[in-house]
Amino acid sequence: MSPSPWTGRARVDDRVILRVGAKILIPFILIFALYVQFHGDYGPGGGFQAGVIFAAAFVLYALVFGLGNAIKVLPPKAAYFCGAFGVLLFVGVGYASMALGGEFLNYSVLAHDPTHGQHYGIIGVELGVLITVFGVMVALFYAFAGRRRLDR
Amino acid sequence: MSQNLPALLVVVPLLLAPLAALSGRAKIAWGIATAACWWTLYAAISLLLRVQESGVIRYSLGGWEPPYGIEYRIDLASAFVALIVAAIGAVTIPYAGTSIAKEVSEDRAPLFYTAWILMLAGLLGIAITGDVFNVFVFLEISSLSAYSMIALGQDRRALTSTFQYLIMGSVGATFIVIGIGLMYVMTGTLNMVDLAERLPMVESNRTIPVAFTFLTVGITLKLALFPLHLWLPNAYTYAPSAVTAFMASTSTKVSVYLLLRFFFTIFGEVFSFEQMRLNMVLMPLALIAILAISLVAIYEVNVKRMLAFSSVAQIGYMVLGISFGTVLGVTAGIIHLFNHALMKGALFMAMGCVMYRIGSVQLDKMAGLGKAMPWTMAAFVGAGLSLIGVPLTVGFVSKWYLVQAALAEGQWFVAGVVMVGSLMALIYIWKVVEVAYFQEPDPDHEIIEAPLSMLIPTWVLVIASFWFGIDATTTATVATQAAETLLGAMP
Amino acid sequence: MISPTEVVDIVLLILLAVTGVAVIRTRNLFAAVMLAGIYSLVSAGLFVVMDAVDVAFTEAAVGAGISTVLMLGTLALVGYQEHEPRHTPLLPLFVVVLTGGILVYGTTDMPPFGHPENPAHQHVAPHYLEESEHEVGHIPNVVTSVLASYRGYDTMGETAVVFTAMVGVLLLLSRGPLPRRVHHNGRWITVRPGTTREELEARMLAESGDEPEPVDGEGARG
Amino acid sequence: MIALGLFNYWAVIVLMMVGFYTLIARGNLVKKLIGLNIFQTSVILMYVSFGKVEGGTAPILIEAAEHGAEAAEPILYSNPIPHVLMLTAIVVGVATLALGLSLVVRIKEAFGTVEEDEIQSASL
Amino acid sequence: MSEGWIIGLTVLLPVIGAMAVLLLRNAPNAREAATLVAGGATFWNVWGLLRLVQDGARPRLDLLEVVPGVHLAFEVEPLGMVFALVASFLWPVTSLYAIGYMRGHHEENQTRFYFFFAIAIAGALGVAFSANLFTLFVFYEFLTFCTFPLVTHHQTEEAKRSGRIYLGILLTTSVGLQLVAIIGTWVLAGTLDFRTGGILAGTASTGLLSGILVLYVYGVGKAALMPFHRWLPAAMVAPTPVSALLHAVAVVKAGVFTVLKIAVYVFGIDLLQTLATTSWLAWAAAATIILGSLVAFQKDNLKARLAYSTISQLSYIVLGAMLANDLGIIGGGMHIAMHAFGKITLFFAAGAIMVAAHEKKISRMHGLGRTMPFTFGAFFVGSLSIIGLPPAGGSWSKWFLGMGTLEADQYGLLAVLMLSSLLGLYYLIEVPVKAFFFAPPEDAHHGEGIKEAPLPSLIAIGITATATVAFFVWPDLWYDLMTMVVGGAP
Repeated sequence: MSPSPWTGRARVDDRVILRVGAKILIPFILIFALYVQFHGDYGPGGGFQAGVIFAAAFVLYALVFGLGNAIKVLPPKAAYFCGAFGVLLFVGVGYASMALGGEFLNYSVLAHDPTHGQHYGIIGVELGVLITVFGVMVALFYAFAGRRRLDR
Repeated sequence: MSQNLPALLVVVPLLLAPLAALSGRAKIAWGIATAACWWTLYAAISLLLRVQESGVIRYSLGGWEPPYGIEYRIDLASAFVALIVAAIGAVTIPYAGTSIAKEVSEDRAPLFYTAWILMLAGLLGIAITGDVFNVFVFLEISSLSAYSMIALGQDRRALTSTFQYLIMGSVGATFIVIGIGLMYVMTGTLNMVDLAERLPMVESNRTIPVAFTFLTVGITLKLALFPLHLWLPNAYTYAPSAVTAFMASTSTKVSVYLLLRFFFTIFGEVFSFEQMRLNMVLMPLALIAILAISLVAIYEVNVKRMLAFSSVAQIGYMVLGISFGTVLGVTAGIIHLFNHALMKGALFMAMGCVMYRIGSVQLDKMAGLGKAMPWTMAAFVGAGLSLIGVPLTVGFVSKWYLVQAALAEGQWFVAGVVMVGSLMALIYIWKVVEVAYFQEPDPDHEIIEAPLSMLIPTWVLVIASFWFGIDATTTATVATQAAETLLGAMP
Repeated sequence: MISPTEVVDIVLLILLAVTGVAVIRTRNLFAAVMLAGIYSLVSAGLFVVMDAVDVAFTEAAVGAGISTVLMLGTLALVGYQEHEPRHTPLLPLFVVVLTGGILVYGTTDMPPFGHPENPAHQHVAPHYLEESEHEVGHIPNVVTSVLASYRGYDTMGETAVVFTAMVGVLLLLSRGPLPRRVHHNGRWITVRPGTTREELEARMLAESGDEPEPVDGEGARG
Repeated sequence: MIALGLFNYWAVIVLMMVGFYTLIARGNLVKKLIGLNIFQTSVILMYVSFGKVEGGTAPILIEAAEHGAEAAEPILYSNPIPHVLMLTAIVVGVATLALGLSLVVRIKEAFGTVEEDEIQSASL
Repeated sequence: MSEGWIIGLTVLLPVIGAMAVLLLRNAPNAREAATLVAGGATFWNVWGLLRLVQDGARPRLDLLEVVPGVHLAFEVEPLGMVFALVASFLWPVTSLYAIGYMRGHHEENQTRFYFFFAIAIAGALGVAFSANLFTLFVFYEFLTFCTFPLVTHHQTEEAKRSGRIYLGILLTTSVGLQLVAIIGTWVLAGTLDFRTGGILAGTASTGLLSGILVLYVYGVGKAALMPFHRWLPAAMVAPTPVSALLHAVAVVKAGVFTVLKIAVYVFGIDLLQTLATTSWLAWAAAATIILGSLVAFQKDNLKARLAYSTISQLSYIVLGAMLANDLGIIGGGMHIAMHAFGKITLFFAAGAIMVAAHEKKISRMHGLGRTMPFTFGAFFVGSLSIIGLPPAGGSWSKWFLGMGTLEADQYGLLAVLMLSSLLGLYYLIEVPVKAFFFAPPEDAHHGEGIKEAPLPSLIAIGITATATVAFFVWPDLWYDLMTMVVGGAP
């Protein structure tokens, strides 16, 4: 097998197909991720799966176009920020419900109608999960990919 | 605010952790961590007081009534353990500010403090939760953050010991998950109180003893009871000083608390001790731990490692107390939980001061430190006396209760072993004292006393270890009440 | 009478066993990683058979996806071959057999597999299935409502665990402070703080080629 | 699947032990982690089997309208709780794995090997 | 000021003195003055308390509750008074002696010396006044630890080794045996207070109680009952004043005092008589008496000889306690005082010889008596007291001990007492005799420049020697106190 595929060093000819394929594929992956996120209420899926798929899209991009370009699209710092921000969002929802007089993470108080409140709350936390998981997964990938081989 | 205190105890750190991660500056991150630690201390104290006056606090997270939702359930035992964790955190964090600045590179410090806060949150979460699966989740938070902090030790062996810890820890966690699953499949619930009510109906079933076994093994892996202690000495030896001090006096303690929780609250002492004959297993292991591991400690020349082994032996004392299955014994276990946190924290912090100045804790490097670093070594001796169990130190109070529990059961032999253990402690502490006070320092390099920011926290713990040894009525009362609530029927 | 789902179930289980054994036997770590990925995929299939669609989905995405990528990333750094084991694995074997034996003993009078009357399906679960409609609102996927609302606190903890993992990995693998994007000669490039102009020029040259070279340690800090 | 009786559990236990064995018997750190991965996946398998309900369907409520015809008898759903727990467990698993792998990388850099016995001899 | 607080002050005064010593470390004269003043004040206080006790009062001070039910408390009763009087009177005297000795001997770290010296006295007084076993144990251990720096004063390799033996034996016995016995007592009796008639009677089978008694007697390592006596000779590496006060008076007497106290107030004489191990322990003490004397017999190093003589003399007191009758107790209690004054005189003399003539070995002291008549005269008086011959106080305590053996019809033990006195007669009297009447060894450069020890030391020696004789004429103080202990009218 070819050494460390994500440094994007391989011959040019097989690369063309790869790139074109990826260029077509990635948008669909992203859309699918969003679908998974927001259809989570009705079918299988949710923030976590969506986050992973989102991350997968970037991983694919990095594999095909090289880490350097991937980092231009999404700087490591941004991924890192997402990782932290998602947690903040999730916990924030909890604080919001406390501020509105409920227990921690009691979404029912978020709106007049408890079920609506629940809905907002769930959307909020799922979003938090999505952002964190996405950010973390990309960050992990960068961390591993960015470490250079010692035996070079 | 005040009715949400149980949740806030844990979620304030969880809110501050990401902030610390984003702060990007060591100083700011440290400030945030300090805020987190001191907040939890305040919260823990007020919770303990509230429990003492008005009994068990129950708080349903998300507003869902148990068993449908997850609840926080704080009785005296949990409040007490939470207080120990918070207090140690609050004392060690100022210390960390100085020692970490030296041992961890500037750019990693923010992440380090994030991990610190997460560990704090995880431990507190375990201490007060009333849902068994939630225990697992927070166990993982604390474990993962612990791994990442230990791995930052300067010696490269920190990495391998962390890996060892990670493997054994994960196995332990997985065993716990299996145990939880088996309990769930028999009862259909995850809430501790609910489990306590439903388990008796199915105790005759073979699945429950197996669940019990897996939970016990998993937890003893986490609390490093002999012979599952192999990860601990290395981890404590190579971790950064502040981390060792923090971990040594909190994480194993929380695991001991888990043991108590599962044995007495969930399964009930009747099942644990009469049906499962737990004492048949725990007592021998505890005794071996006390004798064998103390012996190992005597021959150790790296003082941090020596103290780590001594920790394993001390865990033996706690488990021994629990293994009696009596109120007196459990009281001894709980009170030693607290006392050992104080003295071992102080000892490790003193060693951290030595590390800070001479960059090593090898015995031969410490010649003449009694003159060069008088306050540090005085702290070491003070806490050491406590470890030996000299009267009017916390160590003595522990021994007092432990031996009392043994003699009340007519176990004179066990009492003897406890005493032998403390005499062995005398030997390995005195080894250090003799090197520090009876050997001349090598004149070519000048050693000066550790900075105040490290000495003061150390001395806070030393003084505490005398204070609670001179007036142990408070701790003893709380421990006794906690033991009674644990052994008494669950409300 | 064996139903088709049972056949699938058995086949998949056997497949898993084979994969697992193969993982043990192979000395080529790359193969092992791939097998592990396959293992995850197959178990994902098994989850579907057992109606755990969400779990299946996640397992596929994580076990077969992210984990594999991470492991390959590691292999690229640590090499692909495993040594012959030196010591005879008697003790491990004993431990494993013992553990397995205890577990089997535990299962012997477990409630029958998949029986609707099992205690596990009686106490809390029905409440979720029946009440979530009114309590949480119109969220047909009960897993979601339990995950996000009833046991939302666990999920928060889970998020925290992921975050912790990131913190840990960055603590271990990051080299120096986070890199910055700078605008230079009309191009945005990523540099580590403290990079001098000369180094910058050097990199510009390096990257001016048709193929952008990944820069030393660049992106190491996610 | 009731005919399967306990076979399912036992198969799962066997798988667990395969992973557990790889974890404790192998000296190669990566292999250990792979073992841990398999171990945890099998535990998830066990939980999911706990949640299985014979003749049930995935715990996704079906609109009364959609399945109007057989509205007479209630629909059996599988138990959602194990699924929820295992979603969490999977995440925890991958988190642990990532941390472990990063440790392996650092160990390789520090000791030049990821074989346990060689590390032992190196650190002496 | 309430009586209770007088006790508190009494125990505190030495500590205050220690602090003063620390503050005045740069002004030797002021420093020593502080020690003397503190000593005097302490003794004055004890004397005041003595009056109260003689009137039958039992002043009590309850400090705090350490663990529920267990208090740190003081109570002054006659037996404790005996010990307190001895310790507090001899402290200033020894300090006076030490001034001459330490300066004459050019010792280092004198401040540390005086500091821990004072602290140790506080420990001894704490032991004397303790109202329950817990308090007793606390100060017992306190005494062990705060004398460690004194034993290892020179910080040499030898000092380190001796220090190990010292701590090792004392802690092994106290923690390994005594503490177990104490906690056992707590579990059985539910209290640790010292009560006349004891607290253990009827709480458990005599078999168990006999076991506990053994744990106690051997657990009090400071009583140096063989085989736990090695620490005492080891402690002789310390400067002579330390050996004198601590290892002839405070520490060892704390040990035997503890044994007496436990015998009288924890077990009670009546219970002791019923226990199987009592007479057995009495014989163990007798064995120690003989063996100690025999070893002392062979020692040429004067301090070592005195150390072993101490070991054998201590067992007299243990024996007295184990006779389990009033006369035995009285004799033991009186011997605490008599032996203290006698033995400290001997140690003072030994130290004086070391300072003046730099001689440790008896064989090299021949003829020294001519140049140091006063010192050796004092030595002679002290020896008489130890042996138990008139006109020295020792004869009284020996007398009562002898009567005790008779009342217990243990004629064998009486024979032991006689025999050891004969041995003592030889190995103690030998020293002054040779010093006065034998010719000095050739290489010995006596004569030139050797004179008596420094004046302060001489004064101290004079005081103790005189006291030794005085107690032969007026033993009433001790006798009355001890009769109160065994319940007789004052």
